[in-house]
Amino acid sequence: MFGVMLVTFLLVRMLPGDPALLMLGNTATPDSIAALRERLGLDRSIWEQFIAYMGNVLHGDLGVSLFTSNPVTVDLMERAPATLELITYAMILTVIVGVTLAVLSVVHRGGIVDRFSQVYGLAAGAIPDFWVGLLLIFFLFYLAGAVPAPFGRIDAMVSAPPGVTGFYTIDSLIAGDWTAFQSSAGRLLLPVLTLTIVNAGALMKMTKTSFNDIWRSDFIRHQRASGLSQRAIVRSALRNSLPPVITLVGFLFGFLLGAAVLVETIFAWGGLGQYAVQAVINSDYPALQGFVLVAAGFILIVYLVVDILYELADPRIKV
Amino acid sequence: MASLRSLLPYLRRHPAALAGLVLLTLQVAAIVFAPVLSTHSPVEADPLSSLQPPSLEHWFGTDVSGMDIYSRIIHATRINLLISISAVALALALGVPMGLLIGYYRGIVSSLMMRLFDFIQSFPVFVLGMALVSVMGQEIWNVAIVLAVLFTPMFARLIRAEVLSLRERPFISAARCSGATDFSIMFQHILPNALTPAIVQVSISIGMAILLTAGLSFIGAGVRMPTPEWGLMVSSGAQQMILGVWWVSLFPGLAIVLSVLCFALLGDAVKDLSDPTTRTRQ
Amino acid sequence: MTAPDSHAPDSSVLLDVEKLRVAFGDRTVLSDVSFTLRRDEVLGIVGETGAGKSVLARALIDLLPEGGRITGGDVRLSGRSVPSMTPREKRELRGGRIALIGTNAKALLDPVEKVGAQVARVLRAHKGGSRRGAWKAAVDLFARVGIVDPERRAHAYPHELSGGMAQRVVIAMAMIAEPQIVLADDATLGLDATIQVQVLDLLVKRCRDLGLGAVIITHDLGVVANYCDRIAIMRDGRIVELKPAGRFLEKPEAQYSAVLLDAARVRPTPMGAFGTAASAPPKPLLEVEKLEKSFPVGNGKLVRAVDGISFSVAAGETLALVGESGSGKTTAGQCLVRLLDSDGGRILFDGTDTTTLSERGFRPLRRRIQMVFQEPYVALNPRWPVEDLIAEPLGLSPGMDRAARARRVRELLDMVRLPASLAAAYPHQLTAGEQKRIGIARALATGPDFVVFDEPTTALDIRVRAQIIDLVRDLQRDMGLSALFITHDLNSVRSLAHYVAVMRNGKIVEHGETETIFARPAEDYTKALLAAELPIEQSEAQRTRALSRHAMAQA
Amino acid sequence: QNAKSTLVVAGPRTPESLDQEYPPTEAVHELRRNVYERLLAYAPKKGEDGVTYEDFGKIVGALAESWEVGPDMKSITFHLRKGVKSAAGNELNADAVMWSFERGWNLKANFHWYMTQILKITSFESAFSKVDDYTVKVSIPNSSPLIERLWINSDLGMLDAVEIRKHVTADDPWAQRWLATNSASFGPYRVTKYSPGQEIVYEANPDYYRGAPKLKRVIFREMPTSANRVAALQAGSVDVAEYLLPRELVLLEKMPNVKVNKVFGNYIHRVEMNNDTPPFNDVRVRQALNYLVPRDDILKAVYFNTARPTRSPISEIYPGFTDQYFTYTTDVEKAKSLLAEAGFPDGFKTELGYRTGDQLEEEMAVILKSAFARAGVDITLSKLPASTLVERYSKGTIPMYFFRDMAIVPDAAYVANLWLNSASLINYSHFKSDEVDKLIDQALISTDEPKRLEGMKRVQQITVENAPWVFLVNPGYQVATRSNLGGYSWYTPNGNAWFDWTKN
Ligand SMILES: Nc1ncnc2c1ncn2[C@@H]1O[C@H](COP(=O)(O)OP(=O)(O)OP(=O)(O)O)[C@@H](O)[C@H]1O
Ligand SMILES: Nc1ncnc2c1ncn2[C@@H]1O[C@H](COP(=O)(O)OP(=O)(O)OP(=O)(O)O)[C@@H](O)[C@H]1O
Ligand SMILES: [Mg+2]
Ligand SMILES: [Mg+2]
Repeated sequence: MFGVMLVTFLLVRMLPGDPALLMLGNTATPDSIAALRERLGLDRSIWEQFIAYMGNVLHGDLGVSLFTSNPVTVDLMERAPATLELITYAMILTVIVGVTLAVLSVVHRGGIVDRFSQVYGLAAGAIPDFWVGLLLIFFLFYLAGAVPAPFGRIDAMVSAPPGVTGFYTIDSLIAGDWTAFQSSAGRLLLPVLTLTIVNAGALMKMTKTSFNDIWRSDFIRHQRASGLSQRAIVRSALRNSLPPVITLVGFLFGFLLGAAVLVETIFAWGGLGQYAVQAVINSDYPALQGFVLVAAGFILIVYLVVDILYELADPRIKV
Repeated sequence: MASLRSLLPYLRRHPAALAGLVLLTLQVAAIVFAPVLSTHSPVEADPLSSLQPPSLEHWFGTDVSGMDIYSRIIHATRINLLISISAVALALALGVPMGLLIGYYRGIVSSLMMRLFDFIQSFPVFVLGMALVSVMGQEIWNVAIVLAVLFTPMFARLIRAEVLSLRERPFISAARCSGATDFSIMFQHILPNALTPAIVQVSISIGMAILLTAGLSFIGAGVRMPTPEWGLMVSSGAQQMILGVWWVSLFPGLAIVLSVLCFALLGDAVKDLSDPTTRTRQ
Repeated sequence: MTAPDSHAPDSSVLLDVEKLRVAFGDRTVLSDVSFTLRRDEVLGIVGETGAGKSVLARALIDLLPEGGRITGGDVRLSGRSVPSMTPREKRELRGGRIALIGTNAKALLDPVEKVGAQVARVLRAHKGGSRRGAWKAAVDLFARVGIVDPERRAHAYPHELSGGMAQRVVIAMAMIAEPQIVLADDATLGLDATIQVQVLDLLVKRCRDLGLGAVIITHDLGVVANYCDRIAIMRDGRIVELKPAGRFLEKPEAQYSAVLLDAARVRPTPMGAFGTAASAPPKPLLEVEKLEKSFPVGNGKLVRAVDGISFSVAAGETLALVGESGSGKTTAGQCLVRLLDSDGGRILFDGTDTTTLSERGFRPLRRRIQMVFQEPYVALNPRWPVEDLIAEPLGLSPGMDRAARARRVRELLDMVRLPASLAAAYPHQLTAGEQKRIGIARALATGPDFVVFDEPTTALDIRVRAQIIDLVRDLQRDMGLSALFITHDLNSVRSLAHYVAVMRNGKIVEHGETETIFARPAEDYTKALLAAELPIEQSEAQRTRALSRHAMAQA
Repeated sequence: QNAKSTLVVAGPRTPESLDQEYPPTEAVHELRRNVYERLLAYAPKKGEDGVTYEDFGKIVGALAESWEVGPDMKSITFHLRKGVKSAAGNELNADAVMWSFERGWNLKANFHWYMTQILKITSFESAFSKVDDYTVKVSIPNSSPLIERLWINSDLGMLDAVEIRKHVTADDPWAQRWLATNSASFGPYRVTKYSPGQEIVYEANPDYYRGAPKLKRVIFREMPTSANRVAALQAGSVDVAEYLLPRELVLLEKMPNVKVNKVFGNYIHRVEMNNDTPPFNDVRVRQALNYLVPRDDILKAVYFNTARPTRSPISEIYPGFTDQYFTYTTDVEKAKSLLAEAGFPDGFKTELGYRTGDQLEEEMAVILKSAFARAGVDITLSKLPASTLVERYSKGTIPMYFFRDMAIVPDAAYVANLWLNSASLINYSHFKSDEVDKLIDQALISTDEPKRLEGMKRVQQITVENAPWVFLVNPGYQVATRSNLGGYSWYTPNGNAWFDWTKN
């Protein structure tokens, strides 16, 4: 984690653009620039800046965003639920779609699902997510008018439900606010669909590979020769392909966090991804540092959870 | 690798591989004959004919600056493939020797390198790419270098994993017994065997590179206007999409899809061809 | 067919196979296979790799691998045609009335499920009943198939079991639904001889006790001779001969059968007949003293793979190292050629202690000490053509030009009796026997003084095995090689080794001249090892049984 | 009821800070217009288009009920309105005003800049004094024609000192931390919720001195992409969409339930050249580029006639503006011969910077690239994050860049001083003409209005001839609303004043 901090700090610090100048804009005077630089600590040596930064991070202080003037921690906390809600639903849908297609296409090899999955598997990996998002907007919003306006997490006229989990859908249910629930669920539809369409293909392909290996393995054949029912065999094969699928899902989570950057931008989601893009565009060092740290931390946690689940799913790993 | 003669019947049996080859040919043609194939200048703005829908004059319509989308797509093939292929080539050139060395010699340096790779890879690729490109400046070569930096760990890890498993294989012991030196074990025995998965990965990576380049350009961290580049073109129509102007983003997006698809198909074919067990079973 | 009872539709016939044909695509792999199986009968099917044995077994339960179809003939179970059953009936048939036991039991078990549950699952699939009841039945059966501490073992996962134990679980799985017929397809392949005997004894005994019909498919004529009532010899998808075991062993009819039987019976020409006389003990070429090697296994523990062994081999002599799987034979051999660094003891080769040499210092000696690896295919770089593979060790003898090398490669091919045309082939284009020969040619390329042969004959077909033994014996004689001969196969030891050392758990438990040991084994372990070797003769019990059955059938 | 009195606004950006001393940005200008109240104001005047404008010729009191300008325009005395209450309920008095001055002076930002650069004040003590509880006097060293008008500037609002002082701490004597995210003034609204990057909510100040605002609550949502703002307006999920692209406005004008308010304001959008560095140190090169610009195409294809061509460095609506010296047409031949004279018969290569996310600049950049190419001038387009662009042009390391700005004081000399005086910090194009400098300096202290205007005419002539910029367009200001909104008004900082608006 120290490494993560050092590298992000250096990397982000190399971004071009003097934030002090930008903040002051056209009416800047040398005096005010100097004052602001001093306030932001930009006048000290890079090592001093880093050490100060380290100390702050350890206290949970990621600095103050140059743009929102808010502590980065606050900004990130505010935006994290948006991103988490998005990628959690995308994740769930992706896994359901991906695994179901994979299993169906392996079990009914050569069937319609199998053929569809082959085409889809190839295509899905080739489609840029931002393009899918745009097409969905065009078809479902512009042409069909089937979905609410594709930006933001909730209709501007509807007020957000009181925060409990930070997930609007869940919070609005907790609050019993049906309008808010409908609005936020409707808004989730397109971005979640975008992420699912793009990522379910890859998940399906990889699940298919591992499920296929298992499906053709000796012990499955033996189970068939022992007269077990198809259902029992599928269940057993699925249980065996769980460990690789868990690993994949872990990767996917990390990947979705990256994909969220583009998708959030398109759908004006106001989550971490969009925050990161704005941070880059505005040379907002602390914000970008904060984001990168949080992203890395998040992924580390996901991997940790994956390892634990993996162990639970595969008795061979236990020591 | 397959000789040419065995390639033809293979293609006949595998329409997907054939499709990949056709797409590749189309792209090569677009690269070589771009000036002949295009109907307009790819960078000439014609403000008065902006956002025209597809017509006989402008096959794929025009974008917001009145540039001909069809001609831009054709010319963009050069840029996109140039970036992607050189990025992957660079990554391959760096990653393969690295992977070979850290797989073969295990020590502190190797495990440090692995930590570094873990580290690079633990970031969302896209975010890292975005940050790196903005650090280095929006030049075509910088995009390629950044992509190479992102892909190098992938190749190095892939090769390392192969090396780790290969070095335990009996034929390596047998070679050592036959007096092979470390050098010849590494380069004559291990490398050729480890390369196959890397070559398959090359194809996939080119596809990934195309997608990443496009994504970077899409958020404005890639190449600069008015360079004909697919992602940039999609992005220039992104705003219009919600207002019903579909052609500006649709066509370059399709170009991306077809191009990535092409490399995916070729990758599958290469995997197929280089695996002796699947080949003999045909 | 020669069997007198082949046509009669009598009630004791469980399985009736008639002119069965199976094809993969347009390639026919089984043609006109016919036989019957009666209650309380054990039928052995023998044939070389690719003869169609496994396809036959699977055709019997109509569960062919993808792409395979029954193109003619019929399989009738108690008069009902199997291929025309409904899917549901087939499911009930499989495991319920005909159980199949395959090779490599560990791979047949679901790796993430407790073995007890797996067996119980099969019972419930056929007989229904409660989970708890099925579990109890499984545990009971575990006890009866010789699993000690069945309750605890039932809770184990497959990877926690040894190969033999796993094979017993699979047998229990096959037996639990009380089928009428058991098919065992190479069920004991890869198990140690001692274990193989235990497993087969158990399997056949249970079949006999319950009066089941059994089909034992194997490569090993010893197995059929000792366990089967009738023998079918298969070749290229046909049954070339089918008759009671005793009659077959006495007088095979088909020419192929005779060749097979001959090859399997390669009786050792005692070494004394051609080897250097063991009279005046010559100066040892290789001396091993208290050699030790351990491997760390997880949580800080050590496996003492080689635990202080000592032996010596004189010039022109061959020492055989025998012992069950995991006893440390390969490890010992690899220490000699410095593929592994030993942890203790000394290895004196021609007076030099190789354990103290650096890798670089040892390199000149490599020319003189070579090794032939256990598995032929994986020991060859799949991307190198044969000529490069054979030429590689020639790099150890400096100063050879291209032409000289090419000449030497041809010589070597000739020496291992391979056609020169194979020089350009790649390993995967060769048969296992050819691959083994390439391995031998590589080892001999530099004209070494000492060669470690690691299991040169295991995993080979009967005829190929005989050929390799012949080849090695000729080479020993012609070149005056000293060799360490590592093997499971006691038959070949007698043909090839002057001395035998018996290893167990990393230690040498018995050491002596080959004939002496075979004739008068001193240690119990050696005795057990020798007893597990199945002679290709019908045992006394088998013979009487066969006679009585024959009488019954006549009656 | 609720819907009638609540306004939902979609804009590209929430204000970066609520502090009066934060540098003025577009979002900040709007915030200040609604939250901070000034001492003086221009009288409102109804335009022919129904929009309320400022009458630059008539100043009225705001927080100051009346005022006197001293002889020679060297001092001004403000008599504060009595009974004015801040949003927090504190009363306006001389102490509040003095504290506002003191804070501004000490923080050395906006206030300080106006006082020192425009009014040339050098010492706080000698300039600002409290006369009595409701009277404050400002004295300046030299006479200034701006001494009255300056106080209308929206950067010079008066703070609710009582409220702000509650949040003063030892290390933050001016409560900068608190004021960055809170508001405290005498304006029509106060901020009740501030989530930068997401939204800001204004709540009416019932005690506002001009009466309680009709719209009780204004919710401003950040939607960075303009197309999204369009769609939101169309779908009725917002009432107002700010800063839309002209193309989108054309589309919206055709829609029922939506209307577009358009004014021609004070914005100038231009490409500045670094006049110091070759090839732009040659006036002929600068002129040549001006001859290459296809202004009509840009107006039609980019601005859809919501803009007018720039024909002077002074805003077209400000007193003193003249376009009589402007002669540049689209004339490639003329440009080529000028370039040839300057020694670039085959053109040259250079770089043009524009801001990330600015669609209009990107479109114009692409058009300019093609247009300049006609005379062999090859420009590389650099899309740069705003901060980088600012950094590069302020350091003079980029040869050409887009620049869009407005001067909020409607005075030609003030505008010229800002952009054309060689001493000005924001004269990034490094334009230098001794005559211009002299005329500006005179005009800044002269009180002879006709002479000032005469001088400014000359300034415009010299500037147009010297072409320090590539003159492009004056884009105007537009805001699209649902059609049930009325009362639109326009002020020089361009931000919308919600107080004036009505909703039916
Ligand atoms: N899935 C399959 N597809 C195509 N051909 C097959 C398949 N399985 C078996 N065969 C062919 O059928 C023939 C018989 O194979 P089978 O596995 O029955 O041999 P076997 O006698 O069991 O050999 P072994 O002793 O090696 O197990 C072989 O020629 C093999 O190539
Ligand atoms: N690289 C290794 N790491 C850990 N344990 C090892 C390793 N190689 C061998 N062993 C262990 O050392 C013991 C001896 O192995 P070895 O391969 O020498 O047996 P073997 O007698 O050759 O058996 P087989 O007849 O099966 O070839 C076994 O318990 C094995 O598990
Ligand atoms: Mg078989
Ligand atoms: Mg071994």
